[in-house]
Parts: sequence; structure tokens; C-alpha cells
Amino acid sequence: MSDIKKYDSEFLMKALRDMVLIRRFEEKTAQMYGLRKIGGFLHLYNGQEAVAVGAVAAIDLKTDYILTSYRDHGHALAVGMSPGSIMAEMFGKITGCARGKGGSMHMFDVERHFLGGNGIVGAQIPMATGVAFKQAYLKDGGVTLCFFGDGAIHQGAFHESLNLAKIWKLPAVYIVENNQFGMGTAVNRVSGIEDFHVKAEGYGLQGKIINGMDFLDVYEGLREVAQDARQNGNAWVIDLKTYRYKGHSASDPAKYRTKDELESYKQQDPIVQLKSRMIDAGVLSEEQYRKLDDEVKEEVQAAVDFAEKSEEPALHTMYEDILA
Amino acid sequence: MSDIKKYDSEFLMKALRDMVLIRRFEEKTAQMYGLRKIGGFLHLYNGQEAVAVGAVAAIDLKTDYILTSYRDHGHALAVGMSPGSIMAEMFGKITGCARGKGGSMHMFDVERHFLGGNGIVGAQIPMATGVAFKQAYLKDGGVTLCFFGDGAIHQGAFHESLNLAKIWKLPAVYIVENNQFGMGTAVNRVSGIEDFHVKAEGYGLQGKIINGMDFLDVYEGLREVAQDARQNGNAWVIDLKTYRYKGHSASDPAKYRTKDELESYKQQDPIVQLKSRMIDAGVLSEEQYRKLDDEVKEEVQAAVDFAEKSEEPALHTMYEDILA
Amino acid sequence: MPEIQMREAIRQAMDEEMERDENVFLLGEEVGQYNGAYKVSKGLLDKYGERRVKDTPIAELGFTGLAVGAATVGLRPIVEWMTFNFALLALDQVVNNAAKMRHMSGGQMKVPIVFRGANGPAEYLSSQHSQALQSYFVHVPGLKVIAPSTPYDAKGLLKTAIRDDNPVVMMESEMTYGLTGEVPEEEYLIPFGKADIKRKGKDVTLISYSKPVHMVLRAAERLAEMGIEAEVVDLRSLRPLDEETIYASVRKTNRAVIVDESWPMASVGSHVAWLVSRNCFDDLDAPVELVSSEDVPMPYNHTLELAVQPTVEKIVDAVKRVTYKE
Amino acid sequence: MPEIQMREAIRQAMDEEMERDENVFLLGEEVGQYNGAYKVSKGLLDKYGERRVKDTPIAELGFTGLAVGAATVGLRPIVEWMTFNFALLALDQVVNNAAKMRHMSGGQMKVPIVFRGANGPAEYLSSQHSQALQSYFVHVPGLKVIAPSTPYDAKGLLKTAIRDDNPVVMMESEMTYGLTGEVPEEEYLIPFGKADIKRKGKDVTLISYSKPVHMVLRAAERLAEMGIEAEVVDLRSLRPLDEETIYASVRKTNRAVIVDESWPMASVGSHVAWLVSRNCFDDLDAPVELVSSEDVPMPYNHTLELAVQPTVEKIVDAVKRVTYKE
Ligand SMILES: Cc1ncc(C[n+]2csc(CCOP(=O)(O)OP(=O)(O)O)c2C)c(N)n1
Ligand SMILES: Cc1ncc(C[n+]2csc(CCOP(=O)(O)OP(=O)(O)O)c2C)c(N)n1
Ligand SMILES: [Mg+2]
Ligand SMILES: [Mg+2]
Repeated sequence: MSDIKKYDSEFLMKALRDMVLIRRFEEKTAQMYGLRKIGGFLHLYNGQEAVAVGAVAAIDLKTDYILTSYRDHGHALAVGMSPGSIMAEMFGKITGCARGKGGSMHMFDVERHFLGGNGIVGAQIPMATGVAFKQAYLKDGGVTLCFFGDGAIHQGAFHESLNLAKIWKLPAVYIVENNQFGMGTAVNRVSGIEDFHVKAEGYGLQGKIINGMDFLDVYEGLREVAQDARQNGNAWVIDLKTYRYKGHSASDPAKYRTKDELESYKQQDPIVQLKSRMIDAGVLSEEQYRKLDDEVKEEVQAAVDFAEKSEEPALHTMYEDILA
Repeated sequence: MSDIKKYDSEFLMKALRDMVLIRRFEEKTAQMYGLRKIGGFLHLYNGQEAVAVGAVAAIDLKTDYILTSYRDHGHALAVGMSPGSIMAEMFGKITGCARGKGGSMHMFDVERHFLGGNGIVGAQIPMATGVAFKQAYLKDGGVTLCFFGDGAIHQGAFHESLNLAKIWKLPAVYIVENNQFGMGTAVNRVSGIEDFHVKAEGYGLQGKIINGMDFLDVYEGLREVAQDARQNGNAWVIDLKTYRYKGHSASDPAKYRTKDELESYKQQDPIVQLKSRMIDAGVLSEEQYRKLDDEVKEEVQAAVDFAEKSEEPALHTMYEDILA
Repeated sequence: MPEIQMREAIRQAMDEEMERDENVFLLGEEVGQYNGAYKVSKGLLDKYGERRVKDTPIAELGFTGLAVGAATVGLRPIVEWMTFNFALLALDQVVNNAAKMRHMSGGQMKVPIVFRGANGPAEYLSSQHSQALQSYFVHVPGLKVIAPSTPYDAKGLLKTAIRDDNPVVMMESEMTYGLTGEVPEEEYLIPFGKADIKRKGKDVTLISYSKPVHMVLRAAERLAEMGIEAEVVDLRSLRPLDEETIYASVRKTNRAVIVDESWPMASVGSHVAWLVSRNCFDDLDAPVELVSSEDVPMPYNHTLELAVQPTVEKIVDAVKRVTYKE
Repeated sequence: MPEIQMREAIRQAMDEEMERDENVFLLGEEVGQYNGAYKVSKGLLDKYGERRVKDTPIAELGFTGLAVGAATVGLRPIVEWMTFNFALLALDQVVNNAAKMRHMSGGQMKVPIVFRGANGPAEYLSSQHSQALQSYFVHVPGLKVIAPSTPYDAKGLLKTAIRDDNPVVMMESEMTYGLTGEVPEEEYLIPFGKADIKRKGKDVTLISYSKPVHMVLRAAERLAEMGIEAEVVDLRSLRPLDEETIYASVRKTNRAVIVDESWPMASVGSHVAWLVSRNCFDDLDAPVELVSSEDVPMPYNHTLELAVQPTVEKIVDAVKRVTYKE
């Protein structure tokens, strides 16, 4: 376990706050889905907060990029997108980050180097490889983090991308956000191997397992790897073990797993863990935490209010945002 | 090196004859292409004869199946298709194995369990996996050999198939017919690793290198592996090292390699090797070889004659062979 | 006759055919333990076991190609694509292998396989998840394509598809899985290449298929109130296409409007519109109109999403144009 | 003006644009050391080096997606697919990412990328290698599609494509790479959405694009001998489509024949045929005819292969039908 004492409290407070923000945001999002303010497929991030927050802390989004799948609210918040623009997007409002065109699965913030939000399982993997290609082409010192699920690893897109990253020495970090299930399917039912970092060898790349339930493990693990990628053009395959608390999407009762399994993961909850370690380290009090949580709740409520009172897109906007 | 003394002369003579047949057939095919009797893409098998012949000897086509790419004349002859039906196919005649519909890239003999002849690089890999699926479904004790080139290994189809073969325990042997080039591209220019059997590990499968320039090595290597596949439902990845003497297709001058490299492979020519080992073992005389070669040449000429005097397909046949 | 849901009709067809023929099996993402993303395969794993109901990894190209291979050697796979949006990843195996194996082998092979799943816009899904991709399949000789609108048609056509010795693509619709309709208890089959007249009329022919048929029927009611009797032709089978029934209707009504939820360009809709234009040239009193989806990717916002698709209003307007009632 | 080959015209366009803009790069199978499977990229590796001319593995989905990603962050990739037959493997990246990234991001992204390569039947290749797949691309909003028939058009359109901030698909033809034509030495661009009248006439409008244009011009000569003056409209750009020029011609000639080498169903050809049928309804003296390839997979045998495609005879016959000269 990493030494929390190495880190200053501001850094830790920001991480904690970001994780709490994601958690509270997703709770609210689920509520809004229940109220039919949000429609379609809604993939929540509860339980996986340490991954997006640890990853963003580990890189520099001035030069670096992040791409992920449809399970993208956590990453969107972690890169600093305003909760209002995310909520408004899910409400289908013109003030949403994608002007109501994308919805829950397609969060984007190009300025913050967050390139979505892809609905086709695995389809962001070649694209992320191309973003890393640009970084190598321009020698701009950046690295690209590509997130995808344990289900995506069996797609041809993954295989083709890894080989390209190797032969062209691209600064890409391929992160299997291994939450143990692809929809209702447990990892081991569809995979010939258990730990995905093993795949790296078949491409002459390096791999590594990271504990995704611990913010500092994610942060330290990815920082090291990102550094190697940007400096040496080594792509990496990371099996990042995590867990999703909710169903695959809002309509999934998740009957395919036991309550015990879920509970055992909640014992290692990333927020609870960081919080208690911070308290132990003397950089956080229960009081401070309550305040932080209250602030976050207000921020989330403000996002809902913003979304609620934003305008629907005008009909003619259906013809916009298609060609540049 | 395997012990040639273990084998009876009939077995060896058949193998030698099959290899010589392929060699002479391909020489004639090239000639016919030069005479414009054959058109389109023509991918010759010279140099790789031990692979198809060794493989077919290693299995039993009553239960087993073979699928390969567009470089398929060698396999077609090895499974016992009549040279006439192959040559006629390339001449576009109605007596061709595919009634003039397929041409050089699409040899098929369903009765002999030879399922083509696929023109899309890698596309036979999922199909072969499906043939193995049927064998597992019916528990019929068969095994499927799937051949493809070193270029095909980077296709997503390869990756997706291997995982399926592992999780469903399919009796499939994936054989990279590694002739060192995909068109003009040397293997190492597009691959992150040198020996492809290494890929097996990423799927929990086993892999193995086989020397494809030696008939007995191919035969013994594949027999063992096929046996394991059929008995235990273990799929395998074989890096079968071989070399093509001619250009990628008949129109390729193959400037991307040195004469020396080509010569060094010709030193290990599979036919010359088997022939001289048979002579050393006392099961073949120069005289017998000449006779065999003469017979083969006649057989090939007969194939040309057959093709030549066969009919063109009638125009209305364009509407046939589409729906069953 | 019992009223059952579309999903149940499709399930029954698979169930009956799996029962009848041991070589029929089902594979796809979540078809087993999860009972199907849209619960279409409910109970089949329990009944037929893991040998015949296969949950696949998310590897559309691989498992589709696997099924094609299995079909060439005697099995009769039913491939469920969770939606056709994901089938783009598998298209090579459909177009270059399933549709051509018989051809390239000079008739040696047959490929008895069914590809099915949800196609077309659902709701609140944005552009990657809301596409009507039938034109990609209808374009290709060597395939058959069906797109039923009712539980009755779906069951009868799917049973025919499973028994067909050729690759058949059945395009369903998430939005109609819950729709109910009468389905007899006795076994029946519906042949391909037979359109169904879902409403008789004399003033205009409305030609559609799949989900939009229901909207077209609503439009026909609206038109009836306006004194226009529309005949509604449900194509059901897109390849082969029942040109005879289409032309017979247009020759009677002298006017045609095609309603198709795909994009307009190079679509099934515009193809049928041309066929009618050409083959009923002397019978037409007005140009053939096409009501398609707008030529834009599907937005997430629900109001926009509905406005992008055909609507009753757009259909009525098109009919007004062809009847010169504007 | 110098006469150069089509392949050289395409090469020049890439060369000039790579010279002009450091962010333009070329990737594909055999485009570098081998100088292109059809020698279209000859000399570019020597001139621009391995950084900007990338030989890829045979991994169409992967390298296409890579290029899409690179385009979203400022590079301007030219993707060469050796042939469009293999592009089916990459279609998901084109349809679901390249065409939709801008849309799904609410206009935040642009995707300046060109996809190009050989499309349509060549010779003696059988069905997997001889397909004209333009309908798949033209169907999709968010893409632009061009299909030039001459070296002049190819160069001017490709340069426009490389400078366009949107995904552009350029469909070439193996059979025309060796065809020569005049190309000026000075720089020029050809805008999208402008058809070109390749021959003036008054009796019938022949509409085509890409390789078949040359056959259509030969048919027009044959027709001239028979006293029929055909106007030949070369669409050049399929999406956007120059409807104005098409209709203006048909309004003059009152008759139209579309010539398209793809399969007929849900094709560009039948779409244009419907557009003309609808929008020139009152001007047409005969139904619009479509001369497409036969609705069959392409056979290897050369006689059959030619018979499957449009021929001068079929075009002349169609013109006879629309001019009632049968
Ligand atoms: C190509 C494709 N196939 C299928 C789907 C349907 N689908 C959406 S999410 C999902 C499961 C993905 O699981 P995983 O990759 O583990 O990601 P997670 O949802 O766990 O984050 C499936 C099958 C899809 N969106 N795209
Ligand atoms: C999907 C696809 N992409 C590209 C091609 C063009 N092509 C035909 S053969 C070939 C090289 C294949 O090399 P390899 O797999 O090593 O097989 P070999 O020809 O050496 O037997 C290429 C690129 C194709 N037929 N299919
Ligand atoms: Mg998962
Ligand atoms: Mg090779």
C-alpha cells in the first residue's frame, strides 16, 4: 500500500472531493432517470470512482488525452467538466456539453482533452491509438489513456490497436476497467484468461495489474506507466480491477451476482478507504468531510437545476453539428 | 530431426509425389498465367509444399476439415482434388471445381472437407472456428486445421476466434503459414513479436513452432497437436515457418527481398530434402524419382489439356449457385 | 387466438424450431443466462442448455463468422446481434462469406443461417445506437431479408427463415418487442416474397415495413377521416421483394407513398420508390413520394429524435401531395 | 496540357497536399516500400519518409480507427484501403465514429480524413474481390463521397477532399488507374456537389459516375450513329449530389437512363433514378431506366464477369426503351 504521508492535503482533498462528486452525481442521475428526466441507456459509475479520478490525477490534460466508453460520467467529471453541462446533456438540453445530441453515453470536452464517450464496445480503442499516433507524430510529449471494459477486450479492435501501438511506438495506455462484468456476463465466462495484462506479451508490450479500488494505487500505478509511455513510446496494458455497484445500465436488476459479492466490494469502497486513511493521517476530520459532502450535494443539485431550466434544442438544430 | 526410418516407403512416396505435383502444377500455372489462360490474382505455393502435404497426412479428412486463404492450390491438391478441376477452375471453365465462379483464390471440395479458398485476409479464421464448433457440438471426434498467412495474424478475426476456441473448447488448430512476407511486407515490419506461437498464451492456449520446410516435421508436429485438439478440445496456435519462392502474386517481382535470402531457403527446399533423405534411407532411387517426376508432369499436362478443352459456362449460369 | 408480444412470438419460433431440429442453435451476447438483452430468448437456456444456447463474448465479427462456418457444415445457427448497430463489425462475414460461399464454391456449399436482432431507432440513444441499416443487407445478392411488423408475421417468417437453406437476415425493432398481436396456437409458416395488405383502400398506396407500419396504419385512419382511403402494403420480406402486390395496388390507386425509417439515400425506400415509378409509369397520377428519416444522424433529445423519423403528419402531408390536396 | 495516368493524378494530389500541409499523412497496406498495390503512392515514401507514409499491418479496422482518432486531434490522414472490399472490415469506424464524432460531441470535433482506394469490379477476381460498394457510404449522413472518372477530376476532387474538414470517401477504380487524361500543371481544385456534363445532347440524359462513364461515352457515340444525341452527366460527387444539373438536363431531354456498376437494390443508381422520377415527373416522356450490374455475386469467368456488368449494348437498349425505339 502506498504511503499517504507523501501527499499534501490539497491533493488528497481534491481527489476525495472528485470521487464524492462522482458518487453523489451518479446517485442523483439514477434518481433523475427514475423521474424520466433522463432516458435511454444509463451506465453508472458507482464503485469505480478511484479509476477516473486516479487516472486524471496521474496525467496532465494539457498534453494528454482520455477516451472511454459509454460509462463516461465519472471521467467527464474527473477531467473537470461542469456537472451542469453533463446533467443538461442527459436531460437533452441545448446547454448540454453535446447540445443534447449525445446523451449519457457521449460526454465530450475537446478543450479538456476528453474525447468521449463511445457507444460501440471497443470502438474507442483504435481511435485512442490514433490520438497517441498524433502525439508521436508531433513528438509533443503527451500520452493517451484509453479506458474500456473487461467485455471490450475480446473485440478485434483491441488486438489490432495493440499491435499498431507496438510497431509504431505510440504513447498509449490501454486500461481495462475490469469491473468483473460485461452486462450480465461475468469475466470468466467469456475469457480464456483471468488477468488481462497477460495479453500484453503477445504484442511485445508490458502489462500490469492495478487495484482500482484505491485512489493512490491507481494514481501511482498509472503515473509510472504514463511516464514510461511518454518518454519511451512504450504502450501498456493495464488490468485495473474494480467493481460496479449498480446494474449494467439503469434497467438492469443485476441478478447475476450475489449480495455477498457486492458487499465484499463495498467493504473496500474507494471513497470510504481514502477518507479513513486521510483521517488516520490527520489531514481530514469527520466534520470537514461532512462539509465537503454537503458542498458536493449542493453542486449536484445546482447541476440538476441548471439542466431543468435550460432550453430544449430548437427543431432546426437537428440539421446542425453534422458537417464542419 | 525426425527419424525417416520409422515410415514405410509408400507413405513417403505419396508425400514426395504430392509435393512434386504441387511444384509442377504451380510451375505450369505460372506459365498458363503468362499465356493469359488464367487471369486475376494468382498466388503460388512454390516452397511451401511441405506444409499442405504434411498437414493433410497428419489428419483424416473423413472427420477433419481444412480451410485456408486464397493461396490455396497446394491445399487443394494435397486433399486429393483432381488437378484438372483446379486448372479448369483457373481457366474459368464449367468443369472447374467451382464451375468457373471462383478462380484461383477459391478452390473448394466440400466432399473432401476442403472448405476453401478465402480471399479476405483472415476471414477463414472465424469460419474454421465454426467448423470446429460443429465438431464439438456433435462430438464427432474431428479436428479443423485453419491455415492463414503471417499477414493475417494482425486481423481482429484472429483474436476473436482464439478466445472463442478457448472458452468453448473447440478442436481447432490455427496454423500461421509464416512465409515471412505479407505481400511486400516483411513480417517484422508489421509485428511486435517474432514468433507467433507466443500469442497463444494471451488466450490460455498452447503454441508451438514447426519447421515448415520439412515434410516430416510438419507431419509429426501437426499430428500430435491435432490429436490433442480432438481428444481434449485444446485449440493450438502454430507458427509454421516456411518461405514462398515466388512473388506474392504472379504480378509481383518481389524486389523487397534479396537473392541471397531466397537462395538460402532453396537450400532447404522441402522436396529436395525429402528426396535426398529418402535416397539416403534407401527407399528411393534417382531413377524412381525421375519416373515419378515424369508421371507428375504428364498429370499436370493432362490437367491443362482438360481445362483447355472444357467448355466455358453458359451465360445463364451467372444466375446460378447463389441461393440453395 | 391468444394475443402475445412480439418478443414472445420470436421466442416461440426459435423454441419450436430448436425443438424440431437438434442442429438449430442460438448464439449471441446475453442470449443465455440474461435471457436476452430484450428478453427475446427468455427460457431457452433453461430448456436447451449451454450446448445450444451460447452466450458469446462481445466479438461480433468472430461469433458471426463462427456461425457461418458452422452453417457450412450442417448446423443451423441463429445469430442474435444485440442490435444491428453492432452488426457493422460483423458485416464482412455476412457479405463476403455467408452471402458468397455458395457462389464461390460453384454451388457446393449451403449456408443455412439466420441473423437477427433489433434494428432502427429506439429512444434516447443518440446516433451510434439508432440506425436503420436494412439497406446494407438488401443490397447484397446471396442474402434474404425480412422485416416483420407484427407478432404473427414475425413468428411465421422466422420459422421459414430457420428452415431456409440460405442466409436470412431478420430485422426486428426494439420498439415493437412489447407490441401484442394474435398468434395461432397451431404451427404455421409464412413464405418469403409475399407482401401483406394490412389495410384495403383505393385512393393511395402506402408502402412500408417493420415498425413504421403501425404509424402508417394510424396515418391511414387519419386519412380516412379526411375522406382518403389508403391501402397499406406491408412488404414483410425485402429480399425477395413482392413487386407484384405492390404494382397491383398502385395500378388501382394510381398514387404511392413509401414510408421507411432509414436515411433516404441509397435506401430500400428510394429503391421501392423507383421501382414503382418505373413499373407503374403509365398508372401514376403523381410522383412517388418517400417519407424517410431525415438525412441526419439521430440526436439524443427526444423531441428531435421523433422529428427526425417519419411521423403521421409527414405521411399525411405526402399523401396530400400525391393526391394534390395541398 | 500534359496527359497523365489516373494513378499519377491521384499521386500528384496527395504529393501536393502533403507538401503544403505537414499534418497530412498517408497510411495503408503496401503504400510505402511497395509504392502501393496499384502504384498510386509511388515515390511518396522516398520523398516524405516513414513518419508520413505508413505501411500498416493488414488490420483495416485498427488502422482506419487510428486514422479517425488522429483526425480528431488535428492530423489530416489519408487512409488507403487496398480495395473497398476490405473496407467492410473497417465500416464500423467509418459509420459509427468518423461520420458521427462531430454529431455526438455537439459540434466540438471535426474529422478531416480521406478514405480512398479501388472500388468496383476489376477482372478475373470472383465475388469477394469485385464489388461496387458506394451505396454503403452514400447512405450515411456525416460522410461525403466522390467517385471521379478522369485523371483531371480525380486530382481536383482529391485535393478538395484533403482540405475538407469532414470525412470524405473517394472511390477509385483499379480498371481506370492506367487511363490517361489531360491535367494542367497549375494547381486547381474541384468543388464537391458539382456534376460535370461530359457530353452535350438533347435526346436523352445518361447519368453515371466513376469507371462506367467511359462506357457511357462509348454508348453515346453508338447512339449518335443511330441519330440519338445523348447528354452524359458525370456525377463525380455522390454526396453531396448535384441534383440541379441532373434535373436541368432531364428537363431538356425528357428521358433518363442511370448507369451504375453496383448491384441494383438500395443503390446509388436506383436512388438517383427515383429522384429523377419524382422531381422531373411532369417532364419525363418515359420511365427512368437503371442499367446496373446484375443482381448476382461476380463470377470469375471473364465472359460472365463482363456480362454481369453494364455494357454498351445494355445502355443502348435502355435508351431504346426510353425513346420508344424498340
Ligand atoms: C460492439 C457492441 N456490441 C455490443 C454492445 C452492447 N453492449 C453495451 S455495453 C456491453 C457490455 C460491455 O461490458 P464491458 O466492456 O465490461 O464494460 P462495462 O459496461 O462493464 O463498463 C454490451 C454488450 C455495444 N454497445 N457495442
Ligand atoms: C482484408 C484484406 N485486406 C487486404 C487484402 C489484400 N491482400 C491480399 S493477400 C495480402 C497479404 C497477405 O499476406 P499473408 O497473410 O502473409 O499471406 P501470404 O500471401 O503470404 O500467403 C493482402 C494484403 C485482402 N485480400 N484482404
Ligand atoms: Mg465490465
Ligand atoms: Mg505471408
